[in-house]
Amino acid sequence: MSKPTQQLDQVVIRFAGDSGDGMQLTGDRFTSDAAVFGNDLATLPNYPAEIRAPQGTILGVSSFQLHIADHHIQTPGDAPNVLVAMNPAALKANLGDLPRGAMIIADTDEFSTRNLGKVGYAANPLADGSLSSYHVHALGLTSLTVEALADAEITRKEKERAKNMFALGLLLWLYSRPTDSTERFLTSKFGKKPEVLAANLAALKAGYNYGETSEDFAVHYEVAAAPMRAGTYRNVTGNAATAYGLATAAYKGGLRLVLGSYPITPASEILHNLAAMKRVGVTTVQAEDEIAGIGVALGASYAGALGVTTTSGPGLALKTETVGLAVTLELPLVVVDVQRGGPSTGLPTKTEQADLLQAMFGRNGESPVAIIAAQSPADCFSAAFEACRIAVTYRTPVILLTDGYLANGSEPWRLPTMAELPELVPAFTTEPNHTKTDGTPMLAPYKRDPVTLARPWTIPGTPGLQHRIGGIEKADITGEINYEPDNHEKMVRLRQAKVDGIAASITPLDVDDPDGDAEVLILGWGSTYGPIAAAVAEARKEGAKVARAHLRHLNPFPANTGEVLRSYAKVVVPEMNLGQLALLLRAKYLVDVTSHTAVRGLPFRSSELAEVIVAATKELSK
Amino acid sequence: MSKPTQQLDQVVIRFAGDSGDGMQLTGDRFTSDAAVFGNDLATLPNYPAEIRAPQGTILGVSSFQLHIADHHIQTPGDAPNVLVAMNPAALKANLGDLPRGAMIIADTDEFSTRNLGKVGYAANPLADGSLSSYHVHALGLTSLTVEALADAEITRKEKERAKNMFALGLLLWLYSRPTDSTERFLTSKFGKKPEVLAANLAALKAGYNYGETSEDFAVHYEVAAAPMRAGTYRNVTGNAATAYGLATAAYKGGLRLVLGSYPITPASEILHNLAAMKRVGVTTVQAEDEIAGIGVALGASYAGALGVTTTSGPGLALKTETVGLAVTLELPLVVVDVQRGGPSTGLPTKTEQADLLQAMFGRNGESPVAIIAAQSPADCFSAAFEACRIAVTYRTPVILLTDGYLANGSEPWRLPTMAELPELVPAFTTEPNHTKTDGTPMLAPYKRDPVTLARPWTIPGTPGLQHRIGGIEKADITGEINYEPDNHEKMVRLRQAKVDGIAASITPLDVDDPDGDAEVLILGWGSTYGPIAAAVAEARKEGAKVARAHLRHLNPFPANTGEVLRSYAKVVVPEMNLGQLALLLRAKYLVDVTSHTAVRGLPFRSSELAEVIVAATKELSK
Amino acid sequence: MTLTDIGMPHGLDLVPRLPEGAAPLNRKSFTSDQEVRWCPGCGDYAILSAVQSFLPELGVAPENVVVVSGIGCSSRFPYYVDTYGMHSIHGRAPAIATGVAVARPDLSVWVATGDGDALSIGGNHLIHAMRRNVNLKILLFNNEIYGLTKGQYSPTSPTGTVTKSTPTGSVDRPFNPVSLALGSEATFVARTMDSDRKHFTEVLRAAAAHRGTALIEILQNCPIFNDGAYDVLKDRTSAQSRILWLEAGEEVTVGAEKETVAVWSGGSGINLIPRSEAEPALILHHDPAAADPSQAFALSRLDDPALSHIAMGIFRQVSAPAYDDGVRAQVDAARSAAGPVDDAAMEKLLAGGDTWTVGES
Amino acid sequence: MTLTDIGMPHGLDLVPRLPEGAAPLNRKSFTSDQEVRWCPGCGDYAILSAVQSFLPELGVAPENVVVVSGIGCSSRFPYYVDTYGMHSIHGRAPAIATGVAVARPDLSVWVATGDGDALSIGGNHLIHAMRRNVNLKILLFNNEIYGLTKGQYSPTSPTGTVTKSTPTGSVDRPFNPVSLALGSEATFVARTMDSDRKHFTEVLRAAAAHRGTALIEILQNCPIFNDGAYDVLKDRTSAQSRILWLEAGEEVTVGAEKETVAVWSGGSGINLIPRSEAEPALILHHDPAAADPSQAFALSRLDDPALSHIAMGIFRQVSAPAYDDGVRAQVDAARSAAGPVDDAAMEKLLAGGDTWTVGES
Ligand SMILES: Cc1ncc(C[n+]2csc(CCOP(=O)(O)OP(=O)(O)O)c2C)c(N)n1
Ligand SMILES: Cc1ncc(C[n+]2csc(CCOP(=O)(O)OP(=O)(O)O)c2C)c(N)n1
Ligand code: SF4
Ligand code: SF4
Ligand SMILES: [Mg+2]
Ligand SMILES: [Mg+2]
Repeated sequence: MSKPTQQLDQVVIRFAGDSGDGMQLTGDRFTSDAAVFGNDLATLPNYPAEIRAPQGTILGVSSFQLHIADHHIQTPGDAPNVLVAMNPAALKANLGDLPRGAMIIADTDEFSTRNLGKVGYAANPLADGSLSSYHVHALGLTSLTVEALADAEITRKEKERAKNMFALGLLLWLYSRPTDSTERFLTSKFGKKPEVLAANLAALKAGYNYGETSEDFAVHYEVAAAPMRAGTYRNVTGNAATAYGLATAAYKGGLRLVLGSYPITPASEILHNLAAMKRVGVTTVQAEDEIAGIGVALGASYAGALGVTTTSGPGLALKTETVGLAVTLELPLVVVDVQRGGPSTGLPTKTEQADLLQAMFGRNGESPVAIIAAQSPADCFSAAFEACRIAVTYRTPVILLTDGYLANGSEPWRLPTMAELPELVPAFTTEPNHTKTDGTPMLAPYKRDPVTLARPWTIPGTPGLQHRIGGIEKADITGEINYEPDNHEKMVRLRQAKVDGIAASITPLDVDDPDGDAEVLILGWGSTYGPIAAAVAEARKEGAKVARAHLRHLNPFPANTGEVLRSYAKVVVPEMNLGQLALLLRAKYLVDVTSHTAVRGLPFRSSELAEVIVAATKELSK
Repeated sequence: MSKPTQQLDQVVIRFAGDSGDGMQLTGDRFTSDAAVFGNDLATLPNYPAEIRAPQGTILGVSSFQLHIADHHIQTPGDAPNVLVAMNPAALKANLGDLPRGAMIIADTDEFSTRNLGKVGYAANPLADGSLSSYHVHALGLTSLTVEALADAEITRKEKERAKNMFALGLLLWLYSRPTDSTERFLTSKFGKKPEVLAANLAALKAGYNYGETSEDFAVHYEVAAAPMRAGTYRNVTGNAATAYGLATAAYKGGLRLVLGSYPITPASEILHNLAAMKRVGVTTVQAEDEIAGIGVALGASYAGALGVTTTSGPGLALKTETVGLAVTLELPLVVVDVQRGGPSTGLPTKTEQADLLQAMFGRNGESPVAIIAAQSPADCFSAAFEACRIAVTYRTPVILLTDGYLANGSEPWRLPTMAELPELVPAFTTEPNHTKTDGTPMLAPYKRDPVTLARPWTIPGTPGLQHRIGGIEKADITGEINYEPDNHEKMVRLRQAKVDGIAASITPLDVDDPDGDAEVLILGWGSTYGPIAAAVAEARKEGAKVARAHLRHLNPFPANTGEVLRSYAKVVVPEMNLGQLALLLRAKYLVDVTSHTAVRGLPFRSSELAEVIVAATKELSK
Repeated sequence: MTLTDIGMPHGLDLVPRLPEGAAPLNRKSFTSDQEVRWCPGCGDYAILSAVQSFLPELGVAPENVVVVSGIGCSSRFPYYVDTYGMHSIHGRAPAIATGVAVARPDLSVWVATGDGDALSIGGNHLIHAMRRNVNLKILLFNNEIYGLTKGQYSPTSPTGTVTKSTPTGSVDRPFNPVSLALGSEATFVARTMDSDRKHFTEVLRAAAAHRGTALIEILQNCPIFNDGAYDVLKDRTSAQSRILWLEAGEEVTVGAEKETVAVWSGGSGINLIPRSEAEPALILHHDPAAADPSQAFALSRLDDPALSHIAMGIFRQVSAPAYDDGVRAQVDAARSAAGPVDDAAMEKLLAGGDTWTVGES
Repeated sequence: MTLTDIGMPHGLDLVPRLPEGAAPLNRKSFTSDQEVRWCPGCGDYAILSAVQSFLPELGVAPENVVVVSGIGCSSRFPYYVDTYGMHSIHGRAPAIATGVAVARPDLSVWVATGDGDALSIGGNHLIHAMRRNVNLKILLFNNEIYGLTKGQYSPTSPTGTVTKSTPTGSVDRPFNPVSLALGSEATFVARTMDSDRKHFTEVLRAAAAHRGTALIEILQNCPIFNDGAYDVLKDRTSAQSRILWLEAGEEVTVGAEKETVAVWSGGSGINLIPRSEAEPALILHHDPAAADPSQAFALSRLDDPALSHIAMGIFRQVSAPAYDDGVRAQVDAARSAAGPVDDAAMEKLLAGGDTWTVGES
């Protein structure tokens, strides 16, 4: 006989444990189950920077937060309603984020004096009453797991390792989810190790049954499916979506995708994902460094493939000279920068938006490139596709900015059909496009399309169109080396005009101003999309009149940007940097935008942002 | 009996010939003689990009322009009064710059049908009357030289090669200069090759005598010495002055200068100059690439030397990741970028100012550095010195921007005495600066000076202060690795505040507004100093009310910059880029500055600028 | 002329060959309309001419040849060859050319580079290209100087070289490009000279026939900044006593009468001794195809800064899988296992594992 | 303990030694207060411990030791050693350390780096440091994987290595770090193992005694991403038939009874054959001090991906001028020729050649 079920409209759960406790996997599985169930969701993995820290320490804590809801949501949530703490370090590191009344499920087996000492707990917080404002479920997760596996033919250590499945089972019960999709997952993962599979399945079931039978849990909950646009969905991380977007764009352009890349956190998974797409013709080269990575990509583009390179901030710094070459060569090239905390090595596993100005200006000379940014994990697909479109159409390097938050976070993604996606047209030159003064036909490699100002993409192997290009200034039309003052001036301005002209092909900035009477505009870019949207919704609930817009194209800006900015009395630009977009807007439009910045390696909390927004509207009405 | 002498207040002479004709040397020698004579002067060498072009072609033309005057001048002049054209290519390439009435001295021997054909002259311009609006002296420079050397025991080719000395001799006569300092120069240069020396001396004398005796030249000229501040002077190029400034700053700081550099046009001469300064303890390392160059410099700074690296735009692009490391390490480091035409390889021997935004933003993350720019060849000394002062005082990388025009141009330099230069105080830590909670003294490597916010410079070898630093975010005070959100936020803002705080130590922006009633301000930076000053003077002569200011510090700006900008109705910012300083000013001060830009690989002509200025004042008074 | 004519069974696999009966190519077919811009007397002219004369032998149309270079005097090379070409940035040509080779099996890809470009700033890309064995033919113009930037010493300049950047002489020891290549797992390594058209052409022929990376070090004279660096090798008599011409299967000897022979001498590498003193059985025979590169390496060590001896020819030429072939094979295998890449295949890819469907509501 | 005690006549020249009678240093003297953060079982622990235990032998105070690293698990090394240290950026440690060495002859400079850090992104700086022979002791932790970025293949991973970035196996052939070093003119090259403290310490001792660059390749186990890569060398019995322990002056052999010996076999490098079949006079004797590195190179080629044989120990140890010594000598010579650097000297420098004087007017 089942326990009673209580309906919730949303819940935020955080799994936290030692790096070795498998929290990312646990979170991923719960996410999948919620996704398949039809919740809207958003996730926020948070793992230690780089190296494995000593077991049981704060530095070693790895966590995974997910937000599931029966309605459309934008963020992984500010404050968890449930914390699963696999050890004292996990409790200590995360307690500060919990609102009063939150549920804590803790593994008492790990709260030994030694482990408590490691994180500076003088007394056991599970026992000393200090958690009285929370709803604590203290249980021996480890020992319960080991007991459940008493008969399994594996070592005690291996049994203990299954405790994350016990925890997952318990949580699945708690939120009224079936275990079968996780069972299928485990079966395919551990198919070759039957004892391990059996143990994991048993632990999962045991956790589920524990919820059902233990008196510690009186009710369980249900979060209904969210209404979503019709279609087939999957859950996707930003890095995976980026990889899919690149591969799909190449497919739609009839181009071979060639990725040249060097591993770097948090971008490596794009390489990993693309390396696993050979069956659709994707080629990946793990290069000796970032410079070689972009070199390979540029060489591939020159040869008629869609050349792509992926990296994070320090890697982009190394690639800049080659991006400059691509600017002069005017070849398609996509550079993905998954931004992380900086400067220098900085905070490799944390998120930040502080590479915008590097993308914009980090090259010698006047060296314009197109820049676009993705706004949510699933949106990385469209952003990557759009980056490829611009690169191919305009023969230009495009820098796509995502960040650590998008890269590892996930959300439901409505799968596009190939038919609904636009075509990409490489339009390789096959014939001479110009005539010499003596009337013979010739290729003029820098004769431009009158609309896009793109030059021809003329690839090796095309008979009769042999030509040479390079990084020295080129003569207008002929592309020959040219050192003349007037030609240089002309070419510098032409390259700029070409990139500026991309604005003609992008959708205008769309403003969300439901009543049309807002005086404050909140303008963001990139991964702050979710937090800003949530914050604006919150602020509106509190009565604030506020409009919202989000920039996908950072260079060039949509043509109506200035107009939008000028139609509000106050423009607030929240950024996870010291005000980089604000600087560009101020310089270009001379509008006194207000920066709201935080550089904490973490996404904005929407509740904090909502306060900022409300304050901004109030200030104005003063 | 001498010919009559006519007084001139100034003259602009351009020597032009094939790359192999020795025009740079000829120009240099005339410059030296003029300098020693006491003229004020400014020079503009202009040589072909990179490789030697085929003899006799336009691409192979090398020229050297110098402006000498009996009063203070700012630029090498817009238009030559005298063109020495060693061949048809030199004539053709330079004729467009000559005002009517200018003197042309051409070597008829080189105006053969073959040579004329190479540059597309159907007829000989010396003979077809097309030069009738100029004052042409056509003479057989080559044959006259060979004749003069009839007895010399060298090959005909070697004799021909002395024709530049014949030309120099003639010009020295024409401007009433003695030949003895050039004779001394030749003696020291060719001391080991007596036949070559004899030939060069003979050619020089022959040229001189030709002027004296030939009927072709009726008068000669004299440009009197210019009044200058008392002191000892020399002529100096920007690259040499930069090298001196760096070496002198190290000396004043009691530091060893260590340069890590990789050759690149137009910065290589700084390496060459410093490599020749071993006698004052300068160490130079020609590294395997730009990244190693800055790595060596940073390692040296870490070890307690003054680490410097020198490069041009493409090299700066490669160094950015390491600059970012230096930002986090907070160590002194000077990066000299001798800007050239870009993007990419661009125009390697031409000048441009298009690396300002790269210097400012070309790194991942929030990564502020100090930026300063030199304004004239001799000023490179002071700018380099100032860069070192900031680097050492604030423990920060400083990017010093010069450019191709400053690098190769020259002007008289009043030699500073060591006593008049400020001291540089490295103030190495020798003692613990902090106490642990238990009271034991310790080094806190990121505990800052309360005024400058500089952290201690604690060098290896100091007993008891061993510590580790790196590129991962550091904890405030202790400098240990730290991934915490609040600490990151604090450190990002501290680093920014430190660099912003440099403004407290720099002189306010000085405005030249003689009558105090100007409504238009011309604001420049870097090497446009001379052309702008000359243009403003010209505009004022035409009655324009105009103020002028020039920024040496580009980051941070002097504290009064905003105030200055706001006190003029119109601010015009001339730049050799697409408006990079203008962008920074607009963003920071929200002032609608007007960009006047040219990207031609050449310095502004002051006459053109003067027109722009006059137009701006008129527009305003409309 | 076809592939097999020049004994080129694999070097140009997958590159389309001119059809039988096509108009024969000649040197002009590979000469661009650009004026050549090197200093008078520069060794680069001879190199250009040798290559332009050789390329027709490939039997490959000019449009199927790509030349990528870095920056330097030597790196101007692509402008003068009427193929597809890219004059890229300093040191990066091997990386860019790797991208071309990976993307396009149907192109013959060449790299033109200098001692500064390849061994100073570009050292890493060069050694990795050789390790990977990418299908690239690399022409390394070694003039032991930075020509383009007007004469600084390079990583191949002998210790003590006086230049503007080393007024009291360079301190560091030079690389031996052949040793470095062999230490980097190169499968084809040769050395030749700008002025020896015949030998150069033979080496080019073998390089073109090679599948994988072929590194050709070309001793090149820079009359402006390092004139005469190789004069002793160009003067016929002095050359005879200095150059060991490597020939597969032949004894390794030097001298007009091959009177000095190479023998292995225990721990101290290869010694050169009078033939009269050598036990005939111990005289080294050159075997570029030896799986183990040790003897080739030892031969590279005969070289010294004074050029008292130097080996020329093909040091190593062994067959090993080429990187780009391997990369392609993996993609091809995956593709042919998975079937055609069509809309359905792409949609299946995007769907991944777990999906759910929401109906019209 | 003093320099001569460990036979270190030049390695630490110019570095101040602890005064006679100073309190002796011990392992703790080189242990920092930072918590060590590697995975349980990582080979890096043993390396750290061996180095910390060895450093006191130098007789150099901790403040005169500098450790520079790049990025990688291995590059966390400096944090744990209580000397001066810099955890720099990926691949650049040799360049930065060169700056330290050039600026400061009184420091003992060490580099800690991984196979990715040193041989992938940092390859160029590494080979140039070795060519120049800078006074650096380079500890190359070779775990044949990128540990820190969670397990991509590295330039030392055997062909076919399956990782996240090479799901169907890597295609490229690995570098042999010892061959690469010898091809780069390295003057000191050794190979040892994380788990063999005794041998490791001997190698450290010799490296410290060496003037110039010493490259030590340390085979290191990464239990998380490449566990057991060297198991066959760690298991005592299997190791005996695989490892050739190189000892100066000794025969090169392998096997419990040294029953397999190394002989030079003409063009095909070194062969390993049963002692019974070897002519005793032809059995190789190891000579790390040989001027010619060819035999050392040949020994490095015995290594194969299957580790059926591998040589361990000091391959090469020859004396050659160190770069930083040479740079300093030039500066010192110029300085002592020119006299003291005072205001007058600086003013003379600035004045250069032609000057003129303008009086008060
Ligand atoms: C990033 C960068 N750094 C430096 C340079 C300057 N540079 C151009 S070519 C060159 C060296 C050329 O030497 P080498 O490769 O030997 O060619 P050579 O001119 O001798 O044929 C240098 C240092 C550059 N163009 N780009
Ligand atoms: C410029 C840059 N590129 C890439 C990275 C990411 N990264 C850090 S360490 C590493 C490889 C580490 O491998 P290795 O040197 O073998 O060290 P290990 O972790 O195996 O000890 C990579 C690719 C980085 N930090 N910086
Ligand atoms: S500088 Fe030397 S290498 Fe360059 S073109 Fe002239 S002669 Fe040739
Ligand atoms: S990942 Fe491997 S190399 Fe890195 S700390 Fe863990 S075990 Fe060691
Ligand atoms: Mg060269
Ligand atoms: Mg490794």
